[in-house]
Amino acid sequence: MTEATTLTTTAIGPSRWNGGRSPFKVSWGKLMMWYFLVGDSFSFASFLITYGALRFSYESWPAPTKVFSSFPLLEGVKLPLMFVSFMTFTLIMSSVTMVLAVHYGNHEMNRKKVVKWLSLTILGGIIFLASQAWEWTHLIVDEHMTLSQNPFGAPAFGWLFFTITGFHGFHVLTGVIINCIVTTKVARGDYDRKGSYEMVEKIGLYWHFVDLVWVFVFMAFYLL
Amino acid sequence: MTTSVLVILAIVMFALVIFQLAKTTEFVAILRGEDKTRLESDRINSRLMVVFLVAGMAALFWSVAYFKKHMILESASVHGEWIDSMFNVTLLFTGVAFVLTQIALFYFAWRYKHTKDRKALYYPENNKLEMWWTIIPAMVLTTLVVIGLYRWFQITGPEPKDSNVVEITGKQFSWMLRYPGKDGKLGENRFEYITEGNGVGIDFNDPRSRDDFMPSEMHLVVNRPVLLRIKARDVIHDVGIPHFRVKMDAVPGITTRFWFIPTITTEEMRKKTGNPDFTYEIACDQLCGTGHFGMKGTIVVESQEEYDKWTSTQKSFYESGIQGTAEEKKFAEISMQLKNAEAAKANTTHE
Amino acid sequence: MSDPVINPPLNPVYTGDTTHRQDSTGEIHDHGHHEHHKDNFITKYIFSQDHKMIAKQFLITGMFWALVGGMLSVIFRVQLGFPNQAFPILETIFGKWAPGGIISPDFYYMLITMHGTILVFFVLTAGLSGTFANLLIPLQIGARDMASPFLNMLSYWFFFMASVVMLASFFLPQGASDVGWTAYPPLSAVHEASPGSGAGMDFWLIGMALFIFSSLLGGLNYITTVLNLRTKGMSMSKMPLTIWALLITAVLGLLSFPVLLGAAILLIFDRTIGTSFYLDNIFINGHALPNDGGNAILYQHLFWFLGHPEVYIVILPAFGLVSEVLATNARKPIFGYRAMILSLLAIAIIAFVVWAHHMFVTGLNPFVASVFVFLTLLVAVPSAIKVFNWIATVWQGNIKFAPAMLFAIGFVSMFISGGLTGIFLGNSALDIELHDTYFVVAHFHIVMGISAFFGMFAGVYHWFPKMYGRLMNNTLGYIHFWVTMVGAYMIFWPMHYMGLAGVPRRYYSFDAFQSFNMFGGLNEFITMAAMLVFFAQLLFLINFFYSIFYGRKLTNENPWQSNTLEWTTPIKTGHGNWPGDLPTVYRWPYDYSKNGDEYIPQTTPLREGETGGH
Amino acid sequence: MSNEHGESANMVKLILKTTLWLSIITIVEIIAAVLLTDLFERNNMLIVLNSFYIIMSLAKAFFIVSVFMHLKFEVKFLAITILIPMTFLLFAVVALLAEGNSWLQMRNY
Repeated sequence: MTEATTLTTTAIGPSRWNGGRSPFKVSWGKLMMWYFLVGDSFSFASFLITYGALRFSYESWPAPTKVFSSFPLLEGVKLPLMFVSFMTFTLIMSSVTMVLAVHYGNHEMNRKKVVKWLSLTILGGIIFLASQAWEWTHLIVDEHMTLSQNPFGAPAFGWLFFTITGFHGFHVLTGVIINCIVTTKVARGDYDRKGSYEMVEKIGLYWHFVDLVWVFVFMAFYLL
Repeated sequence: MTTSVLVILAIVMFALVIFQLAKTTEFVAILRGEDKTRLESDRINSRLMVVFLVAGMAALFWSVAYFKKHMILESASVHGEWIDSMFNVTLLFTGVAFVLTQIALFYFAWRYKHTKDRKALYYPENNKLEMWWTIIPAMVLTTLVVIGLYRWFQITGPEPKDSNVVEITGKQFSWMLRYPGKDGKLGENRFEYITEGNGVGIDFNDPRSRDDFMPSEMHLVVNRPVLLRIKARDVIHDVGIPHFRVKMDAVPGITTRFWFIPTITTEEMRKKTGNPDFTYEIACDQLCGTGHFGMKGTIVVESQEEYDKWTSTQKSFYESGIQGTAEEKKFAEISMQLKNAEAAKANTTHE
Repeated sequence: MSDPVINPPLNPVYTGDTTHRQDSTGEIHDHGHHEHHKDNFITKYIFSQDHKMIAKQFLITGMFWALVGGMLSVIFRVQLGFPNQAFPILETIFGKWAPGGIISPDFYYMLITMHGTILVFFVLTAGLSGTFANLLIPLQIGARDMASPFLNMLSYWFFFMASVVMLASFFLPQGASDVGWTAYPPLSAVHEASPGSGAGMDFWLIGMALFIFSSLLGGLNYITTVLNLRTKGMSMSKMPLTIWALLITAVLGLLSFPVLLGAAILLIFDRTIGTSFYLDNIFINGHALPNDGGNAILYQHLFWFLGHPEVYIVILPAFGLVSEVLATNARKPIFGYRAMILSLLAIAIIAFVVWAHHMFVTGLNPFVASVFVFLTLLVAVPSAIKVFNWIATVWQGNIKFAPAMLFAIGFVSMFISGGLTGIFLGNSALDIELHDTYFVVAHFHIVMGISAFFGMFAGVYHWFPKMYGRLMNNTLGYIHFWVTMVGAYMIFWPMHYMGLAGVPRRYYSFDAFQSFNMFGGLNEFITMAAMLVFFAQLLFLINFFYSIFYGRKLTNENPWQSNTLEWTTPIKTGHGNWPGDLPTVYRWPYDYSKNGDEYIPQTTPLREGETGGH
Repeated sequence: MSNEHGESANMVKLILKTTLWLSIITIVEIIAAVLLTDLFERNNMLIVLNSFYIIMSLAKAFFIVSVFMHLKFEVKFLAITILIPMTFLLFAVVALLAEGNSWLQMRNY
């Protein structure tokens, strides 16, 4: 831990900032991102808790294997949970590509590699969003599960599903947009000039958080 | 209009006068020397602290004595007595804490005002002391929690077996009552059956519902437990009966409950209070719209004989309000629709 | 969000700590943002990124709202004090809302709703912690500014937008929201349930959402600043209690506001797109709604999961400010510094597990309720510790009665009075009697309304010299205090009596009920007292604004002879706070009357044989 | 932060290992959901299966947070400040589920 004292001895210019030390050895930006995610997890939690409470107030609940049994282009074939498995893997993989981007940014400051992995992450995000769009359309148009009615059983299932996956999808969408911006900046060499790829790490945290939330959304709607 | 302007002008003038006075004191202070002025205002303020304490305590006790007759509501139910005794116990503890801490605070403020010749005591910590004033409140509170929860579970526990049942449904902005009738059983009701004529959605297909009656006034038998089944059909309401210490929200979609045993008849209460018009009142205690403050119901507590006499004069709601009217047709239609819908649903789920 | 790192090798630990680039310029004049070229009017006063200016913006917006909120209460108190009495001027001002000079019920409910919303959120949350967190956090921990001045500015402007939306809602044809500040559905969810449930409620929800963003941005900034930007030597155990309180407040906000946002989003969906989270079996205005399968109590859970921590968000900053003011003016260290911090933490933790005590009679499961009773009464223990410690701080002190000190003492008195009645309400069986009566009104107005206001006043009087380099008029301060203190007790103390008699809150008139209509005289008295107190606040406003421009100039940078770091900055504090190096901290902030010195600033190095703490 | 090549390679290895675990858990979960739900439901043992899902999801969350989000490598106290608030959620979940259950008992009409 480099104490600030070493800085004060250099006296002039930049060393004017002679503060103490960060207890967590992280920059404020990363810390802020972490705490933002803590806060955001509470908003997701409020939705998932809503889901739990309402579900417990029903005698019966639609079986996920019945609701989610279709696959694009394979009409009439019952493939329970197969499509959502695909979605889940897309998201996990995009998380992996993101963590690799962060890794090559932090450890090697390797612009090309970072751009490559970030682009793959964006691709994963887009595939996920497209899949979700298909799933929603299918449920609404073909299965007639809407906000007010649900042929599979408890009406609450429908609106809870659309609200919570919608809120998650919104997070994915913002993540994709932010990723695009950061990727351009990486490609332009902004962070090389800055000498730090921390921005990639910060958006990485956000992206992983979106993945993390999906674990619980997935569990709530597709497994339990 | 003009008077209002005058009043406002007067207030503004008054504020200006105070303000000028204050500015003047500031100049005087500078002339006289700030330290001297500060010592003087310290003295005044520290004295005012004690004055406030003494006058405040006096006002407190006087006002309690003055309002005693208004604020102590005779409890007219069994659990009301429990609540009242709990209140007194809590008041004892908190009252002692209140008086001691307020006296200490204002007394110290007066006693330790700034003087030049004295230094404050450097006294940052005393673990033993702090431990004690953690433990003592904790013990007092544990006592209160134990008493409180014991009573809470009694009050919210299952109702006695011989309870009368009354259904009370809140709507904007009145209460609807339903009594079980001769068979002693309330008929089913269902949300889909609600119409203007059938306000609580009674299911007349259920034979138990045929003798249910819906009076405009609640009648209760003294010393006989009664269970309120509480419903709401539009927004949240709250059944509040201050004399019985009853309060429970009426929430659309669910049925809440509250049981209690009235112990004083309306007649006795009239004698006790010396008010010949005394009536038990039901108030809505949860904001339910702009008519909230007028959502009143009335209760009569009477002996078993009087109650029996009253019930015998009540006509069943079905016979008096539904049978043979357009309402009955409407009900039949809804019944039919529901049956069809259910059948259709059963078919689709079978697929 | 993240700006370029300048000279990272010189700043090895804090890669990213770049907002402090102003410190890296070497030229440290009044304004630090060398990239922002010169401060013009707009960057200095409007879109300022200087935490001190943002604090002033929060304070003045907060004061505006306090004035509006207070005025609303005076207007509806007129109806309660003088029911059915015509005041033609009301019709002149409010037109259709007060036909014949009598306030209409619609208007009355709109007034109480907006009074609650404004005072709880806009004044006591934004105005109190917004002001003092912004002002004091960088100054007292020895930082140049907040971690992210830009987000900090954004936080204010979100608040400003929320204010605009909320204010605009008053001018809607159907009026602002009138469903109570808690906005319980179905009343708030069903458009036809009440006049204000329509557009007024939409504005309310949008306003609240903007406000939540503001709080979150602010809170994130406060937390990271306190954790990451403390000056050398300013360890957590040397922070003033104000900073502790503000930090914990920010944490509470960060964790609870998102839940309110969740609740609000679900409510918006219920209102607009036909979901039924909070709606089930509703038959209104002669027709049934299609909504099915939700539960109205759910909203209450989500709301109070925020709502209860919100109470502490309101009161904790006041705890901090008062602790600081008491110690400074009693010339005595705060008693039990560590116990004060621990009790703050305990209160914060308990805050998250007691929310359902607002719902004992809402059909809450009795067993669940009993858990909440236990946890609720636990709060009383740390609160009691705090009170005893404050009293012990005054004991054997050498008290200077600056206006701030008067308000601090008033705060302790109010907090005792209001806190003790909480013990009644937290006990579920007793709550059956007292729930939703004037007893509750008295309780929360004293314990979080008046107390928090007193904390705020103490803060304003104490730190006014820091903000404007001038002093406020003491005499006016004294008058302000005594009138407010006496008046506030006169308003709220008698409400306990009404509550005991079962008089429900939120009643436009008590005419219909013979059980409640015997308090006419008392209501009149309360209304008069409320007006008196309101006018006393005008005195404060006059004092405040007059003193900004014409108050006596400060001659000494440390007018209260205080130990904390903000008083080591020059009287006219520029952006960047300290003209030279940041100060180094050697000791805790409460070395008053130690070893013969009246006060020892935190920047004084330890002497032989002294330890840094206490 | 070290730029050593070996450490970097180790990190990549750890990332891939974590990915593998996440995939395996997900596959197992889906297989269980598709094949075992009926069996467990018939025997009224659904709670076992559900507990399994919850534990597995928590395990996945642990992997994501500790490795992907790098929390394992941060100062421990940072991790603590992030995890402590989550315990409030735990309490809220228990309370609200109990409430949901009691609404079921109270649903009318």
